[in-house]
Amino acid sequence: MSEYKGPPAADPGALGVGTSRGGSAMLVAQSGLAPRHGRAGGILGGLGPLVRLLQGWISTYFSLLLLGMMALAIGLTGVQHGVTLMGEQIKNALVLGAIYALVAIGYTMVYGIIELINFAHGDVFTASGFYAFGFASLFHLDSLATGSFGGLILALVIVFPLSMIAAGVTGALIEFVAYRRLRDAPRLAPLITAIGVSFLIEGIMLVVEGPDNVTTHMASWINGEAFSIAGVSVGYTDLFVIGMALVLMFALGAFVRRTRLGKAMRSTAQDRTAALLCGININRTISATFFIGSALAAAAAIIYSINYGVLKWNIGFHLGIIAFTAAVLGGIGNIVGAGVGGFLIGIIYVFGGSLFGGEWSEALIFAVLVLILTFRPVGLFGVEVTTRA
Amino acid sequence: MSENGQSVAAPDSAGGVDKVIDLREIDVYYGRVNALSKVTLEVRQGEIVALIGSNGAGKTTTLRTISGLISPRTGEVRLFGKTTRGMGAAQIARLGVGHAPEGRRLFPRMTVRENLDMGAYSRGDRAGIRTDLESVYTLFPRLRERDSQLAGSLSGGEQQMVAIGRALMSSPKVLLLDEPSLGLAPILVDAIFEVIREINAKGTTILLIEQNALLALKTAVRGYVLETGSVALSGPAEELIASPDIQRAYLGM
Amino acid sequence: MALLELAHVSKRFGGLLAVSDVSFNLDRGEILSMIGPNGAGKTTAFNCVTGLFPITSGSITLDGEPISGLPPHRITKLGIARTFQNIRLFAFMTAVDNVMVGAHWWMKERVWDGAFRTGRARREERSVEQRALELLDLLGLSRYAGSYAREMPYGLQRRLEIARALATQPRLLLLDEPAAGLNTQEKKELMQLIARLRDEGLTILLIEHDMRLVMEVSHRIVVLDHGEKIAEGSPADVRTNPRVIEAYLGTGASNEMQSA
Amino acid sequence: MPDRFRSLFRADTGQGQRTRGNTVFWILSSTAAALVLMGWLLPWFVDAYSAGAGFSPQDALISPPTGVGTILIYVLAVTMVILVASPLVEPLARLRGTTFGRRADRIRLIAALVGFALTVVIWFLVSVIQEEPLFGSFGPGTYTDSAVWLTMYGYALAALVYGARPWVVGRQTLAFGIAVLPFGIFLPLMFHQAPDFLDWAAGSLAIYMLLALGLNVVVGFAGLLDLGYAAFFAIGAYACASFASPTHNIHWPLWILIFLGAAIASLFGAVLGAPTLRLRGDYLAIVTLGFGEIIPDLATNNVFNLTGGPNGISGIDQPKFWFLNFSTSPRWYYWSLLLVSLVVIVLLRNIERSRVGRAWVALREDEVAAASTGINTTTTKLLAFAIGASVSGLAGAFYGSIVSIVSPDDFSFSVSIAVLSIIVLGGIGNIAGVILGSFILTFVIFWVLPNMNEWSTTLSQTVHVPGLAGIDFSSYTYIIYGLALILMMLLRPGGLLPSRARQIELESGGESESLAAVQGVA
Repeated sequence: MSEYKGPPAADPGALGVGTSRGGSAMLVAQSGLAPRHGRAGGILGGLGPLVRLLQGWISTYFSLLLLGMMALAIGLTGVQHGVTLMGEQIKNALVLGAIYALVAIGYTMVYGIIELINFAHGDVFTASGFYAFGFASLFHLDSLATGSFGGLILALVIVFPLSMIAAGVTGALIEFVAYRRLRDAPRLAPLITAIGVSFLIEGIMLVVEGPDNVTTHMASWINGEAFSIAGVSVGYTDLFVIGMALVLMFALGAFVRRTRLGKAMRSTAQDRTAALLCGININRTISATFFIGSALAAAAAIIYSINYGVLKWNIGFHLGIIAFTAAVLGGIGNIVGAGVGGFLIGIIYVFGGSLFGGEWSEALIFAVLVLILTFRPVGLFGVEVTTRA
Repeated sequence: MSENGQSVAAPDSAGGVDKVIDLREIDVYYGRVNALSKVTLEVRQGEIVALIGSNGAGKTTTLRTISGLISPRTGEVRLFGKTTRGMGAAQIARLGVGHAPEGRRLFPRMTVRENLDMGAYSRGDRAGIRTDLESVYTLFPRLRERDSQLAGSLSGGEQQMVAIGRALMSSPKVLLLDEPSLGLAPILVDAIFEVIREINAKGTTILLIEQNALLALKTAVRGYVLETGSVALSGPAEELIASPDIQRAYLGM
Repeated sequence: MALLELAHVSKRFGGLLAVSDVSFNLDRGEILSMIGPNGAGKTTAFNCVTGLFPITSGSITLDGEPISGLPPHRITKLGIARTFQNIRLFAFMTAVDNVMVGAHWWMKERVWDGAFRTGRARREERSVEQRALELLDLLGLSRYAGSYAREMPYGLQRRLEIARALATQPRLLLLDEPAAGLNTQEKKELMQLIARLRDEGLTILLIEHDMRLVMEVSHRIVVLDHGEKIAEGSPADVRTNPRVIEAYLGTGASNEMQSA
Repeated sequence: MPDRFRSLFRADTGQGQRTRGNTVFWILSSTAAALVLMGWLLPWFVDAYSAGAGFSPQDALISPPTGVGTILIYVLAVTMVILVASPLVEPLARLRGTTFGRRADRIRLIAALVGFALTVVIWFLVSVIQEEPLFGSFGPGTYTDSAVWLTMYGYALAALVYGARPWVVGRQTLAFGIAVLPFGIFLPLMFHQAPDFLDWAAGSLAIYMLLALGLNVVVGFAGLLDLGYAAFFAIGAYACASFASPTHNIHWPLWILIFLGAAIASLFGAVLGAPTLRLRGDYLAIVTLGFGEIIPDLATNNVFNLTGGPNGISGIDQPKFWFLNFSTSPRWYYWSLLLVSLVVIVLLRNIERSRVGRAWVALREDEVAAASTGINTTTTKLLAFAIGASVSGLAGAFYGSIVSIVSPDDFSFSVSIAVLSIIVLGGIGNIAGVILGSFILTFVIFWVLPNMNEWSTTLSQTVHVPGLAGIDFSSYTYIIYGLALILMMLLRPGGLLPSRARQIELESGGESESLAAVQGVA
């Protein structure tokens, strides 16, 4: 904190104060005109270029470093615990990653379009899990799904669209009530509101569903082993989970690239004024973004229920933060990037856990988040697009 | 909040339908700062009208008010004989107002082609869009070459072409151009103004903001001079060019 | 030796070369103006000098010391102050506080001085406030000393920004379109102010569109176009330079210029 | 009509002296009414705690004993009605478009003074002179003295507010301070018959007020959203726990530990801040949130065997100096916390008005301009972070000592949000607002909600509605935080007591980009 100690005569007395009545007051502080020697920096001044060089180097090769570390972690696990466990963990990582991927897409879409970290998104995930559970018990889908393959398909066909629509409406409603009026407010305001919405939803779920785990029964919907490689048993559930995530992810990517609404979303994200001038109804576009993002969260929640079979009022919060990390990792605003980020974070979470102990997984994720934001805020696949300020 | 008491609800017949843009005593505020006061301005069918004035005089604000990005606190904006009160910018754009805004404001991470397509966002006629795209490419052959390049990576002049092209893609009845020559090389400036005349010759009405007052007035039929938020002078372009005040203030020194 | 020296400075934004290989010197006590069409890279050059943008290549030195790569506040400490094209005051601080922020870096008051209101802190606060009031007074702003910057008339906001810059005790003042939006009378006062600052020993780098002001106050003029320096010289040289006329003053404007 | 509604909730309606800046006036006026009301109703509630308190003013009204005292009680009742009704009547009158003149203030002032005098007289008669015939048949001590304290304070506050209305409106902060400080000092006396209220005042109100004051430096002064604030609280608490418990066999006195806690927490604040403060505001929020999650995680995982794992550290010392035995009554904690809070408030207020405070505002308003004016953005932000963290660490040390057992669960994300809700509710950037906010929110969350369980169970037995029994009202905590944050941001972004500049700033919108964004760093 050593600072340049001011110009030689920065003493208050020498400022010409008090002489102003005499008419000789100066606009320019004469003491300031004297030459100022020495680099104005402190001890760290000399290190500046080195630090910048290092930082630049890490930023450039960040992706490689991260992927290298992950490969190392996977390899180490294999060496330490054997190939079977490694394979098992890879499977777990992909399943978990699939869920993160779907949730991350919601974050990335919303952040991309209105630059808001939608803290409530993780809770929309939980809420839509409960929606799905509600629909399943309302239509007695459990017996249907476990009865026969046709029944399973029917159950999925009913429960997926219904929950996704319900979640989508929830998301769009949140935007309409809580965020729309604050769109031009300083950034702190919608951020605080988002936290508020998150807490409100969690609070409602806590009151309605109680503080304990809720069994959703969906874990029994899809059973059986599909195949096994090297002693790793891969169940149909695993295939379903990963497949579903990939399909939704790429379908959405194509949707945003090709359709009219998708283009409206992208243009609104890039320049809201210009989008308006092109005749795009940005309110509707933003609502649609929230709808789609939340619907995907619902898909993730169903997948989660099928895979783990339980829900709890506050699971969405942590899962949400991890998914947000995935979105940042993939480059915020980039849908496919968020998907890939989700899978990567899944790997980091699982293998970090198996190397350092499960209790450290979360801390590790946050460490990764800090590293990305410090060294590569545009994400792994982002390209620096600086515009003139 | 209602200013209906002093409304200027003149019947449409008074101005005639050929008034494409009709601003009646508009007052615009940014917060507490008065950006425009009692600006009255009209643009008739088929005209090129230039809006000149120094930086900060309110030229851009005027255009933004016309296209609905800002709403006036008092006064009325009438487009094609209808009031735009209560309309959003998107609706106004669909009325047939093309606006190439200040600073171009392209979608930097979309290709040139996609940017142009966005201009035609609210149109349904595929055939019309295709012809318009063709004519934009004819106006700016350079854009055809850069078709699939990201707009953010273009040079300034090319970006300006995309901005004008995008505004044209909505097949507007009136085109608002905010400093089309900004940051362009002299040759390009001449070329752009040539294009502007060409567009006008095809029947599009144009309202133009330009730093280079002389060039603007030479292109335009009429001109308005804004000074600190209000209209200081207006009249036929030749008269303005000849006016000694204008010459001193805007045409040199 | 020159006070400020730009040598082959370039700044690239993505695909756009906003400043390209620009070199010029600024001597002590000189008023140098940068002119050129909007978007020619003048403000970008300013931002490079004040450390807001890292430069892509080249070097900027103040008094022989390289300052490129230093953060903005360090550059201010070395003696460069600036104003902004689109006024950037602290809108919800009073005029006096705005100016006092300018004194921030050279005040000796530390956190604990402030927290415990030590005698030293109070004395310094008082004298800095005095100086701020004096600056406001000299610039004709004393009537607004206690009002929020945002509530002041536009022209006075420009002056307040200059007051804030002066409070940093600069050796070099960068003015970015100080006359924009001013009326004729205010422009005249601005011209006097610039002249006075020069007389008091300040070196000034000026971006301005108002040719009359530029021609009257500048010792030398640098003309930028498309990020490149296309001319440099005395006002008389520049106004007759055909490239400048073509690029900036407008092809048809040469007649009026010669008559002016 | 909507406009008229709005004028009720806005501090600044711009309609001249009479309606300007009335927020503090309304708050104090309704507080006075609430206190008087509480003083009258307290005997009913206190009944449960102190057996034998058989008489209250209401009884005198309902079944009047014989004597002059009854007349005094009737007069007292009239003054009470006037004071309780006035905060309701005046806004209603304003809704209908009529305003009250000075005369209304004068009537209320007289009522307040009469009420004050009568309360003193009755108390004197009952407890000192014991003139029983005056009042019929009741003895000393039955007129519960908590009630006397509350009633007197309520009348005194009302007298101040109505008698000096223009002054209260004109110098809001000072008036607020003068009104609140005696309440703070006398609180343990006023509520001495309700020991759990005192527990609340020391363990919740005072602690959260300190936390909120600290977070206000970060969020309010410097404009940085810190969502992991509970982490610094945890650090302070664990520091205290480690150095004053049998766990590591170290027993340092609390007076050292609060400074130690503050120092360690501010160190952590600086360490966390250094790499992250260059980030944009919203990224900073999520990184701090992550930090806030990691610290309890570390504690749960028993890092270096320091933290005792999920069970935490128990048996933390409670200080004892000659007659000051902190373990016997929370009032000593309360008073020492009050003293510490006052010191913190004064120091923070000084800093706010000093060189650094100005720099914070400048940074908040326009980071680019601030940097170009010679402010080192990183160190200035870091300073806010460190100062905020140190106050939190201090609060943490006290907390550890009060509850005598700390565990990771005490420092979850909801603590950070509780503190954030307090400042958002009270007024971002305004110390008086923060104090008010901490009072309201902790009262609702840590006093009303836990008691509601009991009340509703009792109610269910009385009215025979079994559904009311066993509702866990504390699970509504999250909903209350959520609603507080959303509603304040949407309806009154400056908070209940807005700092003037901050309010316009939050309402007017328009924000300049951060330095990092301009430089293309983030």
